[in-house]
Amino acid sequence: MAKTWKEWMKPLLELEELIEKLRAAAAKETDPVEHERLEAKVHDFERRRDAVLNVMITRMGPWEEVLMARAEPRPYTLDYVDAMFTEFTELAGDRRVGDDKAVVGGPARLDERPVMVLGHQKGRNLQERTFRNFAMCKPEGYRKAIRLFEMAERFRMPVVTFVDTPAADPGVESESRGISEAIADSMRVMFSLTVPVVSVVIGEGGSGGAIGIAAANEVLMQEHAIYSVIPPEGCAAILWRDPAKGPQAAAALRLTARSAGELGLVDRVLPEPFGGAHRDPVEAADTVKRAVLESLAALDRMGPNEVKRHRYDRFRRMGVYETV
Amino acid sequence: MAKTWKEWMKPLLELEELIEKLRAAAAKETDPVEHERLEAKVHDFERRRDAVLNVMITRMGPWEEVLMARAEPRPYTLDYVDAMFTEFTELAGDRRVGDDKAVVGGPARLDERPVMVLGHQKGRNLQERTFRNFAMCKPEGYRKAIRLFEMAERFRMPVVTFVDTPAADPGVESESRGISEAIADSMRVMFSLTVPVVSVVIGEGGSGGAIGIAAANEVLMQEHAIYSVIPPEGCAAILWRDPAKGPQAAAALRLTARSAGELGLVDRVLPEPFGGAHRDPVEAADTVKRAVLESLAALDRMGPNEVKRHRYDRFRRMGVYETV
Amino acid sequence: MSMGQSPTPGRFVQCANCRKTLFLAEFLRDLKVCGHCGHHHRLTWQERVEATFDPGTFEETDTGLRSVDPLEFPEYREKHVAAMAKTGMADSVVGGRARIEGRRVSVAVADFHFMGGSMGSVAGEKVTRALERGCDELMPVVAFCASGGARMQEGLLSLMQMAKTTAAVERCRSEGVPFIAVFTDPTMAGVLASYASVADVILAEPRALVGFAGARVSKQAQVVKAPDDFQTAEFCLRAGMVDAIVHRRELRDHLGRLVGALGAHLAPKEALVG
Amino acid sequence: MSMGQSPTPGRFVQCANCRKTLFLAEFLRDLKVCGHCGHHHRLTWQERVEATFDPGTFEETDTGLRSVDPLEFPEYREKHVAAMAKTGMADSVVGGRARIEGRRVSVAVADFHFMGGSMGSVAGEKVTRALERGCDELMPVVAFCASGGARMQEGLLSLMQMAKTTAAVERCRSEGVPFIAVFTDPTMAGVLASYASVADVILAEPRALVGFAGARVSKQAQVVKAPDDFQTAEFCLRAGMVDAIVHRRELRDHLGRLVGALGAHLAPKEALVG
Ligand SMILES: [Zn+2]
Ligand SMILES: [Zn+2]
Repeated sequence: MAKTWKEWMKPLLELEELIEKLRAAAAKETDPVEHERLEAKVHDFERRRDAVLNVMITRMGPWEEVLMARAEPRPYTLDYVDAMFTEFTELAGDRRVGDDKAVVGGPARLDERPVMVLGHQKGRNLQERTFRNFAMCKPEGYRKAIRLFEMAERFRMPVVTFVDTPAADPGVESESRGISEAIADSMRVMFSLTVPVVSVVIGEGGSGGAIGIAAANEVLMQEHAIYSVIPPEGCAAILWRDPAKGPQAAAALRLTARSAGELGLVDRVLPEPFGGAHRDPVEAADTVKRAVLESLAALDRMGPNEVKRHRYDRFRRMGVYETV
Repeated sequence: MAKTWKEWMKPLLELEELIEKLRAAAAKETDPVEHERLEAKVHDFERRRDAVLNVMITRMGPWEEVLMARAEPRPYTLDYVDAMFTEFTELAGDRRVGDDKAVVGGPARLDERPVMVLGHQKGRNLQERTFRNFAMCKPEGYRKAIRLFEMAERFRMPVVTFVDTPAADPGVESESRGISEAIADSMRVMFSLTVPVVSVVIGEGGSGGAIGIAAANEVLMQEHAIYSVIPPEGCAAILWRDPAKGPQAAAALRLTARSAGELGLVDRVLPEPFGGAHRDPVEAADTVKRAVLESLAALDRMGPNEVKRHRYDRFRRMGVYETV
Repeated sequence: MSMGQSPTPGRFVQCANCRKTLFLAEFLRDLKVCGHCGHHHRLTWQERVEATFDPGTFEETDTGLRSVDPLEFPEYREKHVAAMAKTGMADSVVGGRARIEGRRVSVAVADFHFMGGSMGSVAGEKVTRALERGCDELMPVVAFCASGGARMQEGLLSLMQMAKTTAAVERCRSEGVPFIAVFTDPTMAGVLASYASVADVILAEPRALVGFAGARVSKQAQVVKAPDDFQTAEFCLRAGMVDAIVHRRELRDHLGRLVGALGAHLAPKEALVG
Repeated sequence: MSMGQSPTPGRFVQCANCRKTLFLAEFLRDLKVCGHCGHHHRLTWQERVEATFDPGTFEETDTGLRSVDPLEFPEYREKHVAAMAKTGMADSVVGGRARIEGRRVSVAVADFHFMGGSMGSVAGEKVTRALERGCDELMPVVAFCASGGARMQEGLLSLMQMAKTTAAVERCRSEGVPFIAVFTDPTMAGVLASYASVADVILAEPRALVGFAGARVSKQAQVVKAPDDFQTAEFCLRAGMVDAIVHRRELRDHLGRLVGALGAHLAPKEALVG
């Protein structure tokens, strides 16, 4: 099976490349007959492209969902922030040791209303990815988040978080600055808030790294995002001593949005443009924005203590067991 | 003028050494006559010692107070903790980057009553001094303090702090981990507490390093402690470009306990055993303990919000200016 | 201490660390701490209860909770049944009430012998109930951690136990109920990154393994060289993450003092409750 | 910007950093930022007010406060009188009310030209009143910091201003009043280690000197090598101590957005107050 989104999407990407070339040729062509012939060819290949995409998307299994959630062209947090909010003003630093570029946040306006926005941030190219540490937060990232959450509480601003991380940073430095404590404390502070919190899983919901900023009143999840207690490759390595069995592990872990919805662990699964959010980022952001507004509208009907209680109760219910 | 307590006390220390030798000789002496002669000599030198001490102590100026506050044999925080409290259980760590040995703290019992105790800690010998970083706190020290203050608030424990530091640590590492923010935040958290806080300046009250844990409802100060916005040597270096003019600066800065009392910046000046706390640590601790108990008894009569308000008002009044 | 869980049969045992031979009777009297090298061997939950709480005061709660297999995860049922058979436990955590030096506490004890102490729905629920019991009955909460992390086989449900237990810790904070965690060997990953790390006071047993990621992953991930004691209790103490490393022999006394001082304010409320 | 405080007379000035010659008119229009190297020259408090707040909205408060010489400190009176004569100010901080992009704010502006912006009783009182005014009149507080630290000549009284101003910041926090500090060149020592560092949001001007101890002291104190930009705004940003470094030209807009978003919740209360 394909190991990356690009590998999986190869037939489609090749077709699209071809279409681009034909289109360029058509645009340059001065002979009307030849021009028409090329245009027809473009349309023909577009139909083929749509058919291929249709098959690929409708046949997506858990592993393809993993690849899609990790897809390079997928919109990232700052793309959604740009599309959904105005007046975003980034705040930096944990007031302790540094500013973690793997997470961005600050006040913004959602249809005029002040909110605190925060999310993991991936990079588009190698340089950006390195700068963002592949969206793997260090302790200072969670402590920046805590600072922003507490500010939101003081100034009665709802919080919106975007979740998109493979995992928290597992390095020696992170360990020695208390990555575990930072994740736990970020969750703890979220549970202390009396302002509404909505989280949206937009890509990879990678275990502790994800839940650290997702202890929300409502958790929304995009159709092609994943949410998992362990990366499928890691799970496969433990279970079958073979990281290559990621696809099997992905199936076993039930990490798709649909599964999370069925288990009642996310509140809404948000449809994406056909083929993935990157195929129409404007539409994708619009869907997310409407859903966030709806969630906030529902939470606005509660008083501050009720909001806090609602969040507690939401997570309190989680867990499947029987009583004998 | 003398630069250190030892240099200043040299005549006295020499006499005491001599007395010790004579005493040892007397104890070994078997001939009764010679024994009596030696004993008499001991008494004679003791009288001389007392006379010298009397002169030295009664003639103490601000600079001698500086030397006394820094005296090596002076009791330190853990000496007072041992003498005044029971069941002290040290807590370590800022849950961020480390445990600062320049400050110690934890729950203890003050006559059965649970309290949170915290203070700067100096070392007796070079090894200890290095271990304690000369009682100069790094950011992690103030953040440990914050953790303990917040714990005291949750569990309704009064806080007692002991102040004894030349200054906060001024190093590059401290700067890059936010020593200024740590000091300020520690004060800020102290002002948020609704449990009573009593601080005792037992040695050097060194500028920001001191006030960082001294935003208390009542501030007590031992007779021979000092409290200053800047070390006198530093002040002299700035004013007269001559650090050796520390004595003049000490006088100008009014850094003695008496001056602090007269300015209304400390609530009580606690008498020390004649010649300094180290000459009778038990009595010294007893005086401090009684004073702390009295302060707490007064604060106990207030409700939680009143306690917080009282602390605010205490510092709110500070400052001398005129209005035209 | 009972001899039920002795590591080897017979009158002698071998220290897992220094390999010296120890008298079994002495080893058990020393609470499974090696008399030669001081190595703290892992305890079963029963041994932990006996070593820590006032004799006869432990009362187990939430005994009826049973794990199910919500994801129908490969081999989960079989592994779970085997763990039950091996340990006699229903899952990796035991909850209850007990006394330490006369003082009432709510308790959660994890046992590494049950599927590596991993936290799934049942363990998460028991920890949460222990914390909520502390709030409801006005007593401090003590949790003994011993876990490799979240229980993979329950997928996202296990991840949510991190949030659920942490929420309960925040409830304790806001209600002034002290929570003390004891990190025993090992305290890792999803357990460390949730309720364990946000305890008011954290004690650790000497040389306990304590960390977020597997040491191999951590060391691979960065150029920074890991210290020799990386991911041990001692490393955590130095990093400011732990309040004290306490010898097992002194743990009861240490906990007693802390529970007494931090929980004293609950007593008047307790009197009101009855 | 007024030309009253121009650094040199005539039509040209020299940049203090790159030494390039600049047209005075251009220099002033650029808010004293060098057009060549971007160096942000220090502003007087009046220049700051003009550069930041909506024209004509600044209203000074607490104008009657005067420093005394409580310790009879050597040469303090003389220095103070000289500073007053030089700057036309009563002390190093000016308090007031103003508007930023239409929004009401309480303001404290420090001026380094007055005894190095040092904080004694009067400066401390004015900063405290600015913070309290924010609470009393339900408006965000903006402080421009420019100070070498506490004012030595008022001894322990100056140290107490650190606590007093910090107490007022805590009052703002507990009452939900946003406090934004702007670190300008320099923001040091007793000012940095009190109200300045506990602001909700901290902005800094490029290359502003920001630090606790004199750089010489810091570097002496430790073997760790200080980076080249040690104790600059850039260093602070990297160390997580500052939210953003903002060009003077963009400061008004940046502050306006922040004040608007963080202070919006005060508006309904404000309406109630009248
Ligand atoms: Zn051994
Ligand atoms: Zn220039």
